[in-house]
Amino acid sequence: MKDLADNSAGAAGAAPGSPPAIELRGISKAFGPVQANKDISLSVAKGAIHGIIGENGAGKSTLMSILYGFYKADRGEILINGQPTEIPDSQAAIAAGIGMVFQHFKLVENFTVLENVVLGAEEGALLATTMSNARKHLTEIAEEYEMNVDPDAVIEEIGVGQQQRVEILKSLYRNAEILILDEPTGVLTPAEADHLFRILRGLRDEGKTIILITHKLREIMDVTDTVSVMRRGEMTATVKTAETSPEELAELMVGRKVLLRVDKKPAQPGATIVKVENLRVVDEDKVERLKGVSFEVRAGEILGIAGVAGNGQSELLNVLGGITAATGSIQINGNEIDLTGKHSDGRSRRERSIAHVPEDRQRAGLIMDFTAWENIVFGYQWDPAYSSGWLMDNAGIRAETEGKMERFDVRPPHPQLAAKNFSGGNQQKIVLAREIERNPDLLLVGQPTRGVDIGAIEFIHQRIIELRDAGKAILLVSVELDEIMGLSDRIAVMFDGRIMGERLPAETNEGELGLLMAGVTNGENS
Amino acid sequence: EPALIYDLGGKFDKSFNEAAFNGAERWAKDTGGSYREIEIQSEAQREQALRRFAEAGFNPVVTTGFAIAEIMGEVAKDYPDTKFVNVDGFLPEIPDNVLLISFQEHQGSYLVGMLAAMASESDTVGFIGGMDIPLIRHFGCGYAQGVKSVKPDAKIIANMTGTTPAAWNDPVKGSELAKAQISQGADVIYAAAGGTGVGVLQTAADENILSIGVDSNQNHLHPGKVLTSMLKRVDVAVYDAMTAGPDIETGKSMTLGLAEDGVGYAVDENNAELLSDDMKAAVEDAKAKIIAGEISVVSYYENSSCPAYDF
Amino acid sequence: MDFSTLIQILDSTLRLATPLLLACLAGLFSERSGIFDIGLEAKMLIAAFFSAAFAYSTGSVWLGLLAGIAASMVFAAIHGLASITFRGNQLISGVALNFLASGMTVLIAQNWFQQGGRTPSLIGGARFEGIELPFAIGPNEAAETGRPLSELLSEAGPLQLLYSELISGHSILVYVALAAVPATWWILYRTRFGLRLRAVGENPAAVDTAGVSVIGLRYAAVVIAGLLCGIAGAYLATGLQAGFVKDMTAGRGYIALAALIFAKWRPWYALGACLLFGALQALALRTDVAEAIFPFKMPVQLLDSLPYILTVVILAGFVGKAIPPRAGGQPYVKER
Amino acid sequence: MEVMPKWADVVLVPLISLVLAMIISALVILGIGEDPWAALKLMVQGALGSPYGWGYTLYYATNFIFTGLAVSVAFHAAMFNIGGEGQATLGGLGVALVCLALPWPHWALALPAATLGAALFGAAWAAIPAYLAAKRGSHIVITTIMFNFIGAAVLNYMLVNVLRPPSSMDPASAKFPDGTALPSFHDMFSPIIAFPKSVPANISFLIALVACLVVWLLIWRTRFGFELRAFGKSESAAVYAGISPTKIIMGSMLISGALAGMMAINTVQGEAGRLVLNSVEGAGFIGIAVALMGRSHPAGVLIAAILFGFLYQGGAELALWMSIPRELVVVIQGLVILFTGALDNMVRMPIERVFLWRRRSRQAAGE
Ligand SMILES: Nc1ncnc2c1ncn2[C@@H]1O[C@H](COP(=O)(O)OP(=O)(O)OP(=O)(O)O)[C@@H](O)[C@H]1O
Ligand SMILES: Nc1ncnc2c1ncn2[C@@H]1O[C@H](COP(=O)(O)OP(=O)(O)OP(=O)(O)O)[C@@H](O)[C@H]1O
Ligand SMILES: [Mg+2]
Ligand SMILES: [Mg+2]
Repeated sequence: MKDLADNSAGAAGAAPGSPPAIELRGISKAFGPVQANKDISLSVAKGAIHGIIGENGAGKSTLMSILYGFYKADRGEILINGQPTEIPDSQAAIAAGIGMVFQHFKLVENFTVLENVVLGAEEGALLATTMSNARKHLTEIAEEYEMNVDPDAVIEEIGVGQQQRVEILKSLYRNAEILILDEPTGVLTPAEADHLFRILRGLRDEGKTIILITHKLREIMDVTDTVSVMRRGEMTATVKTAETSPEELAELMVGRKVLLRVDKKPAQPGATIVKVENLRVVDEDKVERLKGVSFEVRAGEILGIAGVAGNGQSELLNVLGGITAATGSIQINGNEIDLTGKHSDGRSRRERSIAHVPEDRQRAGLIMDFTAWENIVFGYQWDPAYSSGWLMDNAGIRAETEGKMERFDVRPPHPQLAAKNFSGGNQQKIVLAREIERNPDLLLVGQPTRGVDIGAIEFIHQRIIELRDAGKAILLVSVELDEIMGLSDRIAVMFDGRIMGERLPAETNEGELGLLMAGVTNGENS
Repeated sequence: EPALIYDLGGKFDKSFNEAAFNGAERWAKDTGGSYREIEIQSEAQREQALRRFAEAGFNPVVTTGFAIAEIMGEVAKDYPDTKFVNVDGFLPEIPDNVLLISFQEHQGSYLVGMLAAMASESDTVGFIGGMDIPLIRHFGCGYAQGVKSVKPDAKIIANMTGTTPAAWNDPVKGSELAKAQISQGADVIYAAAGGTGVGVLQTAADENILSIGVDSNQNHLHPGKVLTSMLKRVDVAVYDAMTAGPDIETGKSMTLGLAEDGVGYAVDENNAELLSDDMKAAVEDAKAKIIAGEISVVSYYENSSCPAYDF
Repeated sequence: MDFSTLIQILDSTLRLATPLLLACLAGLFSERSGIFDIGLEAKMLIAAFFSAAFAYSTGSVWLGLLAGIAASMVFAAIHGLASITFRGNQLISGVALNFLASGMTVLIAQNWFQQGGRTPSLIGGARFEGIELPFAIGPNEAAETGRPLSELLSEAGPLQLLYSELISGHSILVYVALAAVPATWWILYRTRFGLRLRAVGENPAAVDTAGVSVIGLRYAAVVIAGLLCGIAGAYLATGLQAGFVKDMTAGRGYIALAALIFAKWRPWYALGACLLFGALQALALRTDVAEAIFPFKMPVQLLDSLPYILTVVILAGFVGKAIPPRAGGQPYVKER
Repeated sequence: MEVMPKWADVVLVPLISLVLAMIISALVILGIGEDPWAALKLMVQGALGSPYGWGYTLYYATNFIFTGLAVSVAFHAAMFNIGGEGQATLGGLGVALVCLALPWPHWALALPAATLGAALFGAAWAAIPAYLAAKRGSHIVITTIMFNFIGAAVLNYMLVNVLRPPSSMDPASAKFPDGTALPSFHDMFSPIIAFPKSVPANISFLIALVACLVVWLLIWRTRFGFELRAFGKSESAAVYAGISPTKIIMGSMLISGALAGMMAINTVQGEAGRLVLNSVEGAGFIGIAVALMGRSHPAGVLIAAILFGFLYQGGAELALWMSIPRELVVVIQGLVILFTGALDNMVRMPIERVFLWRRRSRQAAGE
């Protein structure tokens, strides 16, 4: 093991000689035949922010879940503040002062914020007093850390950023001294992420210890004191952040050099592929989600839609993808398409050569219980190419899947494996393989690299650029400004159901886009 | 050794299967003999049980319920040395080794209907059947005629419990039906509904009105509260068949009515006080007249309709 | 339909609704915790038998009630074992228990009492009697004044009639069932246990990571379901009836399940749904009323299926989509 | 990666579960004072030991295959169709109306027509709940429960008032014309295997086998099956893919209802030759257990259906020769469902551990 860091020193605020806040010794964990963690040791000083990086499936979440008592380690020892501590369940972890924000939030969707915070930490058998005290306490914490949330808001009705605050508040409410965050920024806007990091630094300065898992090296460099790298269940390196670089970390992680910037030639726009005019969407609750959106995308260019989540980007993708009905007009290659009725569904769109990589791969893009080969034709199962006579040509599809998995570097390359058994990055590659290899005239892409490791991000970006260079139109929606800036040929910013303005990447910067995303314009547009 | 095949309701149906079981038990106790029995669980088992018992040498093979009659007629031809007896069934042509026993339920029901009418103070009486099938209408029709013969203006309230097999085993619904009838004025209720009838009798006793049991003597269930029971002596028929053994006379059908004491009404210490001498006299008189043919009780079976009640 | 007929129908409604309501609330607890329960029928049936058997043997209906509850809880525990501990299929477990209860009750009854698979009739203290509430006109008052009850009732005003006939005079278990509705509501929405229970049916991982035992909560819910089904069964056999008859639940467990879905898994709605089902059934018993309402002679089969037809109509017309507890039916598996 | 080899999961676990169920059953049999060993021998001998036994076992199995497939198809679309009982009831009506409509000259003509009648009536009985589920969001469980009751009432009315020959007091239809009688196993296999003349198993069993194959093809090989499974696994993803929920709900339920209805050709046309009350005899509900135990796969359904056929016929033999109350057979059925269907993990977990341990030690040895 390459151990470059001297853990006992360095971290801010820790008294020299005091024991590390967390020490893991020889942790191993197997899920059936899969060895998720192999003999892992790690120590994190009190008052430090410690980053953990690694490819999808490296075992980061598993390790942290063990520390939090969610899983039980097969072997190994945990020491908290130097004391050997048994953590058989989360209750013990909470008692030991550990809080964790999971990669996939553990919130009760139809409960209020307050109920979620209180759950498991009630004061007594009756709720009345618990609730009023908790409300006070929660407001205090929220104010202290500038994390405003409405305690009576229902989880499923608030944005992911807010949901994450609730998760952090949950831990703080339980007086966590050690806070674990598993990919907290995957769903946050840059502004939200910045806010989160301010909070984390504040917590560190109070002497709390923080473990941060992320795929974004910039965040590691920004906020952590030390960082560990995991590969295939093993801890391969621990370094001081100040003494390393993103390039070095990337290489430690993936085992080869990774291109951290998007490399592309200037666009060569051709004929207009899609022309959208005055698109309007009213949702079930009679709220107008799109308020007259117009734009066009030409062949051979990528139009990036930037914006804070919840400002209409999802609806826009869904209308184009045939999931949501709308009014207004959309022309594809000069032909009007139906926005309501029988011929406005996803299949009709696919028949018009519109491919769609949805924002949520697990809820929409994939059937998690289907095998990879079934997912490779999902949405195109009606295509005669996949049938021979009455029946689907399963053998043919499987063979084709093997090719696609190879070209898209899906690991493991087993067409028979169920989608749920692939890591997030590989799930995303399956969706992309399916949609891109249709060679569509228009590709809709939502959040293509959410939760995906850097090796896979590089790959996914390259594929999207290749499709553009083949003369196809691409509409990219992402909350990652880096991604938007790096990939797009033009950038449109959405706010409150409207496009606030269009910019060329070379002629703008994050500051300007951020203002547009907040709805601040200098008189242009409405 | 005789064998007994119960109908789908099972031997604990609180109705004629249970009566058959009681008859067989009595025979076994009296003679020290043993018999084989089966409660079939599906339609297909009717033929299976008949053949298996016949092949195994059981004789006679006694069956209950009309549903088995037809297949029994066919199976009997394959086993000429075995005697087959059926209670309740009908066959257009009766093979030599088959005996069909049927009961004049309408006659017995007629008599209890008379008693109901005489005992009723409100001139409203009730009838609760298990399911709306001809057999149950047959019971109800005789009952209605008996009621009307005493009180032509009496009101008869009839209900059927349901349409699924659960209809025969829903005493709670029986209770509620009885209560509904009571609130419509009924003060005597005749139940022909298997296990559901248990609830009817119970509620009648609880609500202090009279009830009439069916098939076997149910007077003892609520002494002093059950006016009488319409007896259908399936137990006697089975007892006699088993007693006669392989020598039983077959190739015919036997209809057991009032004359043969195949049907009747129960009088015992439990209801002695409920039946006045006048009532008994009137009923005995009617019974004699029915036997003599002076009163004709119309069977619902004759042309699927009832002169005294519109089902 | 005059006033007293209306009261009689409502009275019948209440009696018919009571076992449904208890079973429905049982299902509510179980399913709110994420455990589907199509074994309500089984638990009621086994409780009906054991309550009657013990009430008969001991002469005490209260001991009978306890025995019924205990039996129902044993069945609940088997369901828990299969679906919580061993993460089996909850639907299969329920189906299996329905078979077991249907067979076991008759087998044991015959073995113990030799009365054709039923218990002997219960008398006196072995049955739940109706309770006469204060100021109600009932048998007690009739006995005191020495006048027949019907006469007293015919003199009573509508409110007094409503009180005496509809509110008063039921067995204690009816009041228990009615009280169970606000109690369930209170437990579910006003106690820590209820908060956790609702949470575990929606997202067990949230409960688990909050440091609360998923298994413990689910067992608790399943056992409460056993308790309530136990009361329901005892009410059938010792309250409404005076003994056990085979299969006497007659599909009420399934109707309770339908009521639960109808009620969208909420306690007050459950009361409404069960009363509605009870009322439809009570109405179907009244040929006289049906004949007065409908201008033609209805075949008995139509009358008999009226409650079911109306349920479908109401469901299609007025009740929106019912969203079950999100984690319902799935065992909580952390690692495979 | 799987922990256990497939054979252990498919054969070993169910087998041990079955043995456990049998042990508990044996205790119950002991409890009522009979000899469990003799009972077991009788059941196996009687149900599987002769063409006679198979003739009955497969007859019952035929019913359960149809109703089990019916539940399975709906299940794949995430529809819990508990209405098999009602749909099979109506299927019987369909068969009866077809068989009585014409003086059928030969079964080869009557069978397809009756099958169509059964399927149409069964599907029709599923259509209203399906439509309400698709268009009004009504819960399929409630509506199908209600339609079971309504179906029973319809049949009751039809038999008592319409189909019953005036001269008959039996609430049953007239006997079907001779030309509708289906070839039984005796007729079909007589030179090769000597099925007794009386066994009720008939050509419907072959239709059931074909139905298994067709359902398998439908679910796993056709586009509609693909869409149906996709919808069943994830409605949100199905909508993304442009799969119409209405089409899937209606399609799956109609197919399900048709399959349940087709059970009637076995009982009504094949065995009874007339329509009687309650000819379904709970097979609709058994279908739920069969589908769940067969993991909604036609092969699993086939095996589970034969297991239940065995329990039915074995139970009949018990009832015939041991004076065992029929409720005991119900208890045994319950135990088998419980152990093989719901408590299977109780057996699987320890076995998995054994396999994992063996694998680890082999890996350790290999390294
Ligand atoms: N609950 C589980 N059951 C079985 N296998 C699991 C489970 N959770 C994780 N695994 C397996 O353990 C390995 C490590 O997974 P883990 O979630 O820890 O990865 P990760 O590093 O967090 O990946 P990511 O970056 O995608 O979040 C993977 O191979 C995964 O398939
Ligand atoms: N309960 C589970 N059983 C089996 N495998 C699991 C389980 N939970 C997670 N996994 C596997 O663990 C791996 C990592 O899972 P994890 O929960 O970290 O999410 P993920 O796939 O990385 O998703 P994302 O990156 O989109 O957030 C995946 O291969 C997933 O299939
Ligand atoms: Mg992870
Ligand atoms: Mg991930």
